[in-house]
Amino acid sequence: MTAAAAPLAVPAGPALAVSEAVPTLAVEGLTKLYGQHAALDDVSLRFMPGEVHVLFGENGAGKSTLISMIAGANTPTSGTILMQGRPVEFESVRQARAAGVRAVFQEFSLVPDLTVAENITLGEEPVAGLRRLGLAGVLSKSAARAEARRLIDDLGFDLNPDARVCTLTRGKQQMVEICKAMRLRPDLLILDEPTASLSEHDSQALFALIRRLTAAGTAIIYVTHRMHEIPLIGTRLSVLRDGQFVATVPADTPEDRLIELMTGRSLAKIYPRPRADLGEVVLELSNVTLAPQVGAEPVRNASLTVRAGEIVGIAGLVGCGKGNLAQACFGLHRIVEGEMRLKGRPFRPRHPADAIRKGLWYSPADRKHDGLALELSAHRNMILSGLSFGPSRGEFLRPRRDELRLRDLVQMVDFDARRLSEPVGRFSGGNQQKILLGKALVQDVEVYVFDEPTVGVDIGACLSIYRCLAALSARGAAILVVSSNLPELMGLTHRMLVMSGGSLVAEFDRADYDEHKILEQFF
Amino acid sequence: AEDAWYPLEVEAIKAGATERAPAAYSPLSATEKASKNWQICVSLPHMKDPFFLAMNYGMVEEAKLLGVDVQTLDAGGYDKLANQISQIENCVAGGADAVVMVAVSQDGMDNLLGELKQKGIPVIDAINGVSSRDTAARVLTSPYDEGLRAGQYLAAKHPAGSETANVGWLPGPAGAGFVTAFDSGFQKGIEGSAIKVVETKHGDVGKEIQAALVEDMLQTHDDIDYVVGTAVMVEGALPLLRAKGVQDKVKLVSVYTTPGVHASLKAGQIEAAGAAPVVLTSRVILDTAVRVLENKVEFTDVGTLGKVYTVDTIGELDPLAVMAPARYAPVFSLDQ
Amino acid sequence: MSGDIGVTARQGRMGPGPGQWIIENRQILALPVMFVLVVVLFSLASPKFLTTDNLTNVARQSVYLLIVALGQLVVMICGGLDLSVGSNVSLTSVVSSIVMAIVFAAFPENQWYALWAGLAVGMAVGTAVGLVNGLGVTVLGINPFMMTLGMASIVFGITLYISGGVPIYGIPPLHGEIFGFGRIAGIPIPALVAIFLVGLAYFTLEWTRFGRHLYAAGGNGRAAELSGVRTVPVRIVAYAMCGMMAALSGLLLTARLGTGEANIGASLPLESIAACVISGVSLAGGRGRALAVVMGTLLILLVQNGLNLMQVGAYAQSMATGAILVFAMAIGRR
Amino acid sequence: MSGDIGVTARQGRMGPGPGQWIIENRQILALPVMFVLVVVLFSLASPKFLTTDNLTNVARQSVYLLIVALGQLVVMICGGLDLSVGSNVSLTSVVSSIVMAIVFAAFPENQWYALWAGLAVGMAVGTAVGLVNGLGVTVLGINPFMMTLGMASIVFGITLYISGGVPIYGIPPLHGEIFGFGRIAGIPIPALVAIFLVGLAYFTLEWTRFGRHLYAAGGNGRAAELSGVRTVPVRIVAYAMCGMMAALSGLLLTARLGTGEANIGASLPLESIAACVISGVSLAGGRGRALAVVMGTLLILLVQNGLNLMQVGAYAQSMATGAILVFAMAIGRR
Ligand SMILES: Nc1ncnc2c1ncn2[C@@H]1O[C@H](COP(=O)(O)OP(=O)(O)OP(=O)(O)O)[C@@H](O)[C@H]1O
Ligand SMILES: Nc1ncnc2c1ncn2[C@@H]1O[C@H](COP(=O)(O)OP(=O)(O)OP(=O)(O)O)[C@@H](O)[C@H]1O
Ligand SMILES: [Mg+2]
Ligand SMILES: [Mg+2]
Repeated sequence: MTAAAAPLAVPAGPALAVSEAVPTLAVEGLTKLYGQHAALDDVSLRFMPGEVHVLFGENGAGKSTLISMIAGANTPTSGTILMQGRPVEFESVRQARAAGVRAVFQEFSLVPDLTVAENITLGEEPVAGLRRLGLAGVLSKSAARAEARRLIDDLGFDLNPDARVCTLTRGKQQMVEICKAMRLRPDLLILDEPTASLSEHDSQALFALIRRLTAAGTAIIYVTHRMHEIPLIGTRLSVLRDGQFVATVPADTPEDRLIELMTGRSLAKIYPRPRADLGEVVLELSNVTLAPQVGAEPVRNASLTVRAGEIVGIAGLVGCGKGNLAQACFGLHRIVEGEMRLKGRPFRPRHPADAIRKGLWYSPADRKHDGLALELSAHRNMILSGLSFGPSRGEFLRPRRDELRLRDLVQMVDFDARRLSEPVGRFSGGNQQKILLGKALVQDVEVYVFDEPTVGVDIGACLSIYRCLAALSARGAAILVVSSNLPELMGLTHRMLVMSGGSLVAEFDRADYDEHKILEQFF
Repeated sequence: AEDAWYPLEVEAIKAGATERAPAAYSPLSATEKASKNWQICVSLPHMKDPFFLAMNYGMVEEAKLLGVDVQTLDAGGYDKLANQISQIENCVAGGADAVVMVAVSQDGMDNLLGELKQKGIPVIDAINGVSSRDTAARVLTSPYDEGLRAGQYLAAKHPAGSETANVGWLPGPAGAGFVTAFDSGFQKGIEGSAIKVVETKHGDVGKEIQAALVEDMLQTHDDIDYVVGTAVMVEGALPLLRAKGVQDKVKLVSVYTTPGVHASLKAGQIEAAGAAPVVLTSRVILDTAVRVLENKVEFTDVGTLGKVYTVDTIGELDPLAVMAPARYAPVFSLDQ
Repeated sequence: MSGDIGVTARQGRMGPGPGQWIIENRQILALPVMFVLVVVLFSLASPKFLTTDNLTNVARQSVYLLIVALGQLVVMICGGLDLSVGSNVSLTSVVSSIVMAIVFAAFPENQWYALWAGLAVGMAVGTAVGLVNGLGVTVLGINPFMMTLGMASIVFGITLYISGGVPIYGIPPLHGEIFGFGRIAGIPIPALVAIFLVGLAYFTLEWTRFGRHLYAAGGNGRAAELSGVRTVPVRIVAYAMCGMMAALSGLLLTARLGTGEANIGASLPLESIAACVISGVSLAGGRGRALAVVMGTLLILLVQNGLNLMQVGAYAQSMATGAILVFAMAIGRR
Repeated sequence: MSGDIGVTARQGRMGPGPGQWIIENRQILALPVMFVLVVVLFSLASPKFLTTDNLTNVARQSVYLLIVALGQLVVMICGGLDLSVGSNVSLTSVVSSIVMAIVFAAFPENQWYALWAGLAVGMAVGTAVGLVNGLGVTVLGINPFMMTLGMASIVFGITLYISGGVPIYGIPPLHGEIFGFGRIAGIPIPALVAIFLVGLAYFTLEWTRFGRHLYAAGGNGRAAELSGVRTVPVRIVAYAMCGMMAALSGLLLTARLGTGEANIGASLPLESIAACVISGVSLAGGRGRALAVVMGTLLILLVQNGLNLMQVGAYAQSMATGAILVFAMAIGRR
């Protein structure tokens, strides 16, 4: 990311004092209507060169909508966008890029069948020889690969440029998406929840890069739901609520104040205190070894136990295999050695249906690919497994009865029951996540395995999800949580296991949780 | 029906002559076998209806008598010109001595025939007739004639001056070679008569499709006297007319004959049906092929004589001259 | 197709509220609109069009396509398609009539024996074909397009092999009298059968667990699996149902034509898929409604019928049909 | 289809290293295997099979399908499909030969005038049809299946209307002499044209930005848009290219037949899609390789040719072809 690589000459050097400069980009009275519903309502903001401007707000507050319009992926209903003080209209992402605006999109912009390198260079492929041939230009694949390499190393990610993107986990795909946006140094860089499925370690690498960019005068819009990140990199922070602008405050504003601004009410302590008394062991893995997996460390003799009412966490880097271990409990990966026991009985599900019937539920990390049918309504998505296993099981449907039951259930995850009939594809990331979680509640099982339960969920929603987990454990359910979000695990769990290189390397009890001690175990 | 289908009276051009003249045709099989076991390829537009089944029957029977091998190729339909050409090429590559071709297209074959002539592979132009002159001999009962006969039959019943009779005309799928031939023949046939074609409807030769067309046609015109067209149409329309109770008012005429048409004609359920001696023609075709191979050609151009039959005359028709016997299973490659 | 959905997604998804609803359901709304348009247009063009007589004709003619289209719908919802319905129809027609003919010859005194035998065997055969498709697509993991295309060719071969391309005669007249031309309270029996099947399809898709699993399997197979839905059996059953529908259509056609035919139904595969797609069924799966398909089918046949009544020539007709279908899609685009 | 992909995704990604590669590319590997199988089998069954004579035949016969299949490939990669290629071929054939006939009549002394005029107009017409498809699919947002099916019907109507269903004569013999039967260094010119086009397609898809954008648009249209790819023009061009390919095939076919024919190519749409799918092209878009399609096409034609040489009867042939295709898919399933 040297100035040489930059297409637009922006004065490099120390970050300028925010106040006196012309905003790199400003929006005035920006509004986006979806039918009657205003996703964004008359918002005016200024993004200064060299600042990291955090956008903060609940799921569905309108952050992504705002961003998508700045990045040219979406056209405003009304309002203007000013670039270096001049009004601009971006019909397409292409135009926005040309004007020096690049973005990491929350819904990734990756093509599954293309390789990492091909995705990173997509839209601006390096060509051998004449560039002005335009689309007829001849690709230079070596240049593309080299470029990808450079970016990956620059960010210190562990990615193979030739891997097809569809074989990567969400976490790794996130990295690709980031590399893509970092390709050329823009005037304005938008990061919509870039760390949603990154682990601490990788987030740090990203932050380092962000600092380099700001130092060179790039303005950055940063969306996150991870509050502890905000003081780390934020300069200023603007809060949105229901599509409306609430306030702009310094990034080091105390958390509870931020939460108050975001939700309009002050929230009690984030993490519910885990219950003290624990039942007997319900889920038990002894020396489990999995059939090898692409891009993942092969999981080797992993042993763990989860007791009734206990919440156990698995932490680790992206791609360390923690997710695969979770999936294995659900019968998604072949177990070549070792055994699992559920409620004392040997347990080796051949199909998710087995697992659920025997009392174990797995909630996948990738809601779009593994979790939800985006075309179908929230109702239909949630009730699906319930039709075979839950109290609403039965050959014939009783939608009214189910509707009522779902209305109760979505209370547990703070989802607006009126939206149950809308297709999931239209929900904001967080609301989709809530539906995904809701699926776990429609049938009653004793063991829950959650893979990245709070990917891209606002703090308010996190809270309700945490409460929901606590409620389950209070009910005596055994819960295994796989997460790349360490603070979350520390706040939530009774015990934590650290996975590294495919094997469980350490175990911590809540008593002696210590961020640094745990992080050490990651490598 | 082995005995005495010959001498068959035909319209033919003697070898060397130029004039078509009535003649009596007798096959080699009457006196001798083929001098050697020739390989003969027969390329048909398709093998999906009784007409071509009858052809297969006729040729295979004759081939058995002569002791030659016959491979029958099915192009897959009248819209598969390219495929027919490929098949013929393949068959020649497979070592055929002669080719019998019922062409899907009148002109599409010219280049192929040119090639085959160079290769010295004689081609018998069968049934439909092609424009090219590169064929060794031709034996036709052309769709044109069949349409013509049907037209003439109606024209004779309703000559000019008598009150006009309304006809619905369904020759088959739009654009297919034989359909165009049917049509031009039929139009010629009814020229200057009291026959008025109130509507012409094209459609694929599937019974259900033809039936629907007839139904819609009756819906449009309530003054139709005849519905004329393919045997498929007639077979499809018959139960329909009965159900509507108009089988006496609206009379059916088939351009050619299938077992179904034959049966219903016998039962007097339809007005009339043209019939060409398809089986005998096919015998003649194969015989001619062998004659060409053995330089014993008698006629270079044979046209067998068809006739339109009615309830009263149908008795005269020997089914085995027109159709394959019931439950005859086609023989695609005859080795002997 | 996913690609296209991708691009149009942005236009496709717009805000909630009533306007929202209208836009979302354009595809479904487009049909009634087209309907009215077509009907008005044709009834102006030809006085014969709006006669009960003609409309019953259309109703009866549409039965066969409609039934097949319903089967196609089921398969398409779970993300597949079936190109073998056409040959399946002819196979059932031929096989069932052979059976009927034989049994009828054996027990001429009671036609019902022949009827039942024929119907039973016909259904069995058709369903079997569907089953094979299902197994090929799921167990062997063969792409539905190739699997069913291959089956089409295989089945058609068998049909011709059995029949030699000649119609099968000698099926009991009762068959035609009842299932071909019979009426109850003035309504043609085939139409009644179709109505019953529509009801059945509607109920199965909207009100049973199987229906939900079908949509889930088509909408996001992986997610369905992870929700404990065994998508494999679901798909297999879907194809079997499609085969059965084709068989039914074949049997009704046989009754109507009075003979077993190898050369019917050639156009059914594409037509049935068209009838579904025009009704908003997605080739990517997960979307589609039974009642919409009824409309789509009727639309197609009304157009053909209307053009026939208007005495439009074959050439112009081919153009008109195409144009109208495209137009219908254009106003109902998503 | 998406559904199935969803479920099989997991199988799709197992085992590391080379084994992994093999499994991932089974579809591509399956073809050569089938190839060898087929060739060996047929050359044992019929001594005539491996003769240069026969193989040149196959080569020449496959040209027309191959070219169309390449066009189909381009459209399928961007997530569409084109059912109008068949009628497009007929239209080009008819129109070009009419033009040639007229010009030839005007300037009998120099056949080249006629040739050029015919070729130019033919290409223009074919491409125009493709363009209309493209616009319909993108700008009007019509589902590709319906759009191209409708176009097929429209175009066929036009073709019949122009030609009246009768062949068009009077095209300059030179056309046939060069593009029908001409040879350079013993290789039939049509084959040379095909080889050139294969090379072109390969280069375009693998080595140009357009190609890359094509795959992106098909793989995930939304993502492509978000990456600054203008998917609309890309798709439009794709359909136009497909139309142009169809036109070329139509022109070569005309040269071979010596007349303009309305009744060629009816089976091309399904056959070309089959040739693609069997070569691992996904109906959902985003996947497919030019060279694989060449193999797929040759496989299909070798099978037909071989069965002919083995003197397999038409009925059995239909079964065999279907079975072999299904088998080929089964061993190369993904
Ligand atoms: N395509 C769409 N059609 C209809 N409504 C939409 C669409 N996209 C977003 N919305 C609505 O607009 C509102 C804002 O969505 P947006 O994605 O901007 O929220 P967000 O702040 O990004 O939430 P999250 O933090 O979960 O990403 C939400 O209520 C969402 O349901
Ligand atoms: N459903 C799946 N099918 C096939 N392979 C998978 C699947 N899920 C994960 N993998 C493989 O396992 C590797 C590691 O995935 P896993 O989920 O265990 O990592 P992780 O530590 O959970 O990363 P993340 O935090 O992103 O989930 C991935 O790179 C992917 O190649
Ligand atoms: Mg968002
Ligand atoms: Mg994971």
